[in-house]
Amino acid sequence: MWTLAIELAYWQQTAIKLVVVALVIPTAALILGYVFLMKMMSFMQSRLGPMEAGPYGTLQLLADGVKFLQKEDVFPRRADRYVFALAPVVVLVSTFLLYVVLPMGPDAVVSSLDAGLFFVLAVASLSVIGVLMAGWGSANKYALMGGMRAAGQLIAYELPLVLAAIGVVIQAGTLDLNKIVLAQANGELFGWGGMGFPYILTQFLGFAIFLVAVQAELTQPPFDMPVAESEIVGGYQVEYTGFRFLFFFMGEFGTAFAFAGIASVLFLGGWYVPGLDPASGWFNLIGPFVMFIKIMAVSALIFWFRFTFPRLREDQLQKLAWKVLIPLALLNIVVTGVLKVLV
Amino acid sequence: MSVTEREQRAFIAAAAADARVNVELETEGMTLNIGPQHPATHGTLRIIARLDGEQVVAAEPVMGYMHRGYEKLAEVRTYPQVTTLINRIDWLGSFANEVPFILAAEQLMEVEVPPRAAWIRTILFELSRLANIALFLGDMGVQLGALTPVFFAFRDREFVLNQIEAVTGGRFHPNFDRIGGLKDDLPKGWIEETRGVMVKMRTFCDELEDLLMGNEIFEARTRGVGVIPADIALSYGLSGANLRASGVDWDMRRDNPCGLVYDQLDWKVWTHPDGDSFARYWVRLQETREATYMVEQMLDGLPAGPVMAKVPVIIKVPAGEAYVATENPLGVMGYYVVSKGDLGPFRVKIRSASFNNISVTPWVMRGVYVPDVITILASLYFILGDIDR
Amino acid sequence: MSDTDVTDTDVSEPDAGDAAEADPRHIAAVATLADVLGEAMLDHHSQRGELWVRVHHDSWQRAGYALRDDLGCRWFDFLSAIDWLPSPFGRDMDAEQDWPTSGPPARDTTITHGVAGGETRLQIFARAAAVEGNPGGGNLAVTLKADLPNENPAIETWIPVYAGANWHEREAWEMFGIAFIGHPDLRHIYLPGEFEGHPLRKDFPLLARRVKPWPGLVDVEDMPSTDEPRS
Amino acid sequence: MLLNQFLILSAVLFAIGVYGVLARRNGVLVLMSIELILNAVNINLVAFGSYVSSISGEVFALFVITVAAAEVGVGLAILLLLYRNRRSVDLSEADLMKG
Amino acid sequence: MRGIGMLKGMGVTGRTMLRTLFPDGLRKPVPAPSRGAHTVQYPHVKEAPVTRARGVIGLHHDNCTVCMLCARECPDWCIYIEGHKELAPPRRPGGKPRQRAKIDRFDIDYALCMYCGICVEPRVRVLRAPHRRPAARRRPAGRLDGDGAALRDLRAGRQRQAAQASRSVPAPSPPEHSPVTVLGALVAQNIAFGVIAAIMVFAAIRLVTTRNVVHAALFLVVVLGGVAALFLLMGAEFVGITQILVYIGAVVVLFLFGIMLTRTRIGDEEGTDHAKRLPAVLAAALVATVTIYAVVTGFGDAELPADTRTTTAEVADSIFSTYIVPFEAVSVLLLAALIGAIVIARRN
Repeated sequence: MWTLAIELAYWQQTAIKLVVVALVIPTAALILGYVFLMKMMSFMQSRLGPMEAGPYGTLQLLADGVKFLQKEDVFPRRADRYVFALAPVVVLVSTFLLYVVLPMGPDAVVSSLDAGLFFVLAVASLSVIGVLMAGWGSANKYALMGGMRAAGQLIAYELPLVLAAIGVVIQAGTLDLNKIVLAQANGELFGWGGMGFPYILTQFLGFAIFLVAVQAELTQPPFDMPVAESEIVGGYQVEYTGFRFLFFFMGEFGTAFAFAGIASVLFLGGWYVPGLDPASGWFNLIGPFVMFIKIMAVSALIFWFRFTFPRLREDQLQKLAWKVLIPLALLNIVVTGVLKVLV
Repeated sequence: MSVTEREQRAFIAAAAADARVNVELETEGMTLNIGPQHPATHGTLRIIARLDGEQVVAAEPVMGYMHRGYEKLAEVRTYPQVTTLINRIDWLGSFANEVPFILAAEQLMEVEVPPRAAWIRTILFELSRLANIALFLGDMGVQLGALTPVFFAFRDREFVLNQIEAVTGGRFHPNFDRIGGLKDDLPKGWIEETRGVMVKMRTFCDELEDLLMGNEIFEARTRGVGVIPADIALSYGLSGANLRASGVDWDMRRDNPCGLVYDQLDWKVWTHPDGDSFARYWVRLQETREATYMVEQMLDGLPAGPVMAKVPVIIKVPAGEAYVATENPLGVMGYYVVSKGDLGPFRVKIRSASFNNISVTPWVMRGVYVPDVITILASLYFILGDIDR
Repeated sequence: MSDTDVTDTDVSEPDAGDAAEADPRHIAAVATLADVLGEAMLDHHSQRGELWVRVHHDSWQRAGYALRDDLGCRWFDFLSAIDWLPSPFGRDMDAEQDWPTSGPPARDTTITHGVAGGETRLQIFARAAAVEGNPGGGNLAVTLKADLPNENPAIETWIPVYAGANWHEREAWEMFGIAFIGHPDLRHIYLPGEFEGHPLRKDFPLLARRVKPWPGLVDVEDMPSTDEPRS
Repeated sequence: MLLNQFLILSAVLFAIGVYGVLARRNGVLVLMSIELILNAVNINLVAFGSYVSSISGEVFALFVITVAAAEVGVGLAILLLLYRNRRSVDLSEADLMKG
Repeated sequence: MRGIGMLKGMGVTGRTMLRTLFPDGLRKPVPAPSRGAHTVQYPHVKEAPVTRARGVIGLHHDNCTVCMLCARECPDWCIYIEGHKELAPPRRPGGKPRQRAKIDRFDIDYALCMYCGICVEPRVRVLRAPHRRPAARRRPAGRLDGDGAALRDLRAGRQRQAAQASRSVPAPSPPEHSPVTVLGALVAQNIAFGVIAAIMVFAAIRLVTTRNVVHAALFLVVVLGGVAALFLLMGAEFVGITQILVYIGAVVVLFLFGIMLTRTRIGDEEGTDHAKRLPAVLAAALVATVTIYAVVTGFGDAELPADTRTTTAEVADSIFSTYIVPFEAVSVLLLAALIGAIVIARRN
């Protein structure tokens, strides 16, 4: 593997990687927001979507971002100032931490933790704290209900998320995301290894449960009770204005991008593309583009659900999680375990 | 699967008892204000719901935010001026508001309307039904969280509104009906255009049937939610699709067609035994399709002739009382016109459909969950102008 | 009423009520109401497929039960009231400019009643219909009327008869000042809490027309001297 | 890194936890202080585990975490029951058993 | 939950997207969304109003004879007319000069006007005109101004989107607890330990002194986060991540639920501390000094080995080999706690 011309000290590498990640997340949120929330949704509703800002409305989200920034930062009078102010930061922290282990290439990862996947699932549960803080801090009945609903939902859907991912871990034998990608690159299905072996072929049930659980973690329809516009008018985000609401917006789309990334790493073979030797350094360059295409594919599916389905009720949502998703995920683990041992 | 009335009563009683007595997690009630300014209320209706956790113990609507006092205003205006007033009651299907009032005045004056005027009136009546119910079909989706159906509804409703505007000059407030006939005749080429629009409306109904009706989530959210048995619906005076969804086979257009030409068409009255939110949506969807077939039949059989009867220029309606009600898109709307023989009516009692349709909500919302409050409100389909007059 | 034949002396028929046209169902309905209510049924009138029956205000609830159970009119349509006093303000279509010298024209204040007569100024009327049975055959609908005493208009509530009457009675109380005996929570339904006065009564002025002078200004003073055309 | 750094820090946390348990009347706050104590213990476990470079330190830390989670669950259930009967979670009022 | 209905629903949205993107069907897949969509880009493209559209009322000044019919007929009383009478030249030479009414002011209060079109009705009824053939046989002076564009502006719902495109992107805050890998120079570790320890002690003190219960829970989160960071500092990756998942993800949420269900007030709670706190402080101080003295004398300058990184595999192996019995015991304990908590909390 060829090395860079200059030798960077360890902490300089981490600093550069952090800056890259810090820039990638807002742009990822903007791209995702624009392509899907603006354009794909409009085409599905036979309209054009924003066309005024920039060519074909590409700068619309930038304009929104600036609009949010210059908006007044309003605090409800009876709100708990610190809790209200800190809530969006906590949600954003959990989004940023997700990107620490997301591999875009053999070396293009901030720090390839040994228990990478476990770290992702742990950090995903951090946003619950932020949501509860937002719900409680804004001293508003609708926000409190939104916060309680969000907490119940995120906790209930953490389990199917973890169990769905365990199927892949059993098959790959490791928790480190880069090693999972390599396992998918070199593995072969019933002896034929030509096209590499993305785990979606055997783990399709796991992939389905993972997508449903991601839909719930992102509080998107059909699971958007916490921010149900027609019932509790925006849920825990109801009192937020200005850049704090921008944090929530960026948090939501940043997490969507991250979860789509993790889904493509676990099930679609990550940055690997058949026809190239997985160990070659070239993947550091083309890896991000491959990952971007796969992420866009998975996000298209996520947002397609979002624009088509109505909303479930909380008790139906909990029933779906505990009575349908978790048993299915356990069944998937058992089958994968048995097949792993036999084959 | 049809929910028998006894089962439903047991469900409501159990849910209500459960909400009132059971203190599973001791959280004393919270009064939630589904306020006058809320996306789920078509306008300014406020629901004060006493909650126990997520369950509603008691819900009580508060109205009057949009009360314009039409009955008092009507007493100081002449008959043509009252028509401009009353087509703002149900502003979605506004031609349908004018018709019963004009029919009542014509009944008092014993004026015979030329057949072509009666046919055009019925065509425009059904077109305003299409415009009104199409919005409901989309709006029910958005109340339950689906974003796309409402855009389909607005997109296809635009064609119907263009047709109404081509004839009457106004998309929302046509003001086209006169005592003794209509203001004007149909423009040239309008009939062919309307046939095309009817085909578009039918594809809209099919699309919504696939998008919402078949959807398991939609069924899970609406089946068995807000069940109104037939006798409760009758005693509260529900009308229109809400009544037919509870299994009562009654339609003013078929049972007493006063001035319109429904008896010369062949069409079917749709009913559904369950009486829950799903049934109400289903009945309205079938009625929209039925309306497109009726309009096509009427376009075929439109007689020639004048559109205005011989009516004196200064209209003084002879003294007397008349009550005429027609099957408006929202339900039965009727005008009880008392006249003492001068230029304006002496007293007009406006019987609006949504006022009765909403009076059943305190009964039906005991013990339901908060999201179901929104589903029930959306399925009862009211317009605020209709409630507050 | 001892004898069974029905006295249909519509004494206060304003126009020539053609009794012959009354369809058989109305006659049957009036007959059943007569023997249930006896002399409480004061007057009835049938015209163009509509049946009006005026009952004494004491037996208003009894008439309601009869309507629902004996005649099968289980669908409650509406309940409201009429104030028969002609409006002391006329119809506000003429402004002060129209009568600069003579002052407002004299308004007649004699109370005349509509169909099926009436004695007092306030009259309550409700309508119910039998909707089940013969689809397509037109259904029986009866409008019950009752006169309310002039001093304190009060009448029994119809809530046990038709649950839907609750809101209609609240509206009638608010708009006409009719007290409903036995109504659980008589409070304002449309008007703000502290509103006094009953708007739909004829003697309640319509402020919109009082505040704004009528725009139809008519140029009434006579011509300037007619010697030469103004330049 | 000195082993003592971790031990002193956990001692300080332990002391703060003890103060919390003794000085607080609100049940939820007492439970939180107990959590503080358990975490101080955890730091010690892992510190000694890595000092003698054996894995048992971490394993025991895991067991302590699970026990603590179970303890909070039951503790909060009891507090809820207390709240339902007494309308407050003030532990000093729950002195029915005091002689 | 059979999925067929949902797939059909996705089919509908998918088809609409394709029909908007490729209006000429998939055989000629040239993307032309502006033609496929049903919407019109309002400010640039304006739809022509219908011939009969009732627009803004206009007046033919010379035809008006100030007969006031339209003012009287208007339901909203929004037409204001003032006129005066004057003499006009006689029609026939030598005839008597005729009286003509001239209009001075014709205003419509567009706040009230609802474009009902009654004032331009061909058969305007004259309210009080003496009963001769009304002069209104001719179309009245005010004719319907067909200029729909003004109308279209008034009634157009689509407001222009003001778009100021400027490129300032908010500077995101770098992650707080980015795990520092253990191998770095020892100096970095000590700095990290110092910072984390200070934050944790401050948070712990605030936890036990604050009167706002929710703040206490959030300080607990900070402490737990610090402990997780320390675990990562010491290389115990798996335990650190478990700490985040179990403690911060679940236990603190349980606390917040507990706080909310016991109806604590938004601001400060009164009566969270005992009146006399001195003995508690003394006890805590005593415990602290005793342990610190024992630790300092016991492990004067014991050094932690440089690379103490343990992998998940090692932890897993030891759990399922040497510590299998406590593992099973803990799982049984968890089950008991689960059922116990539900039985206690659920009343009936």
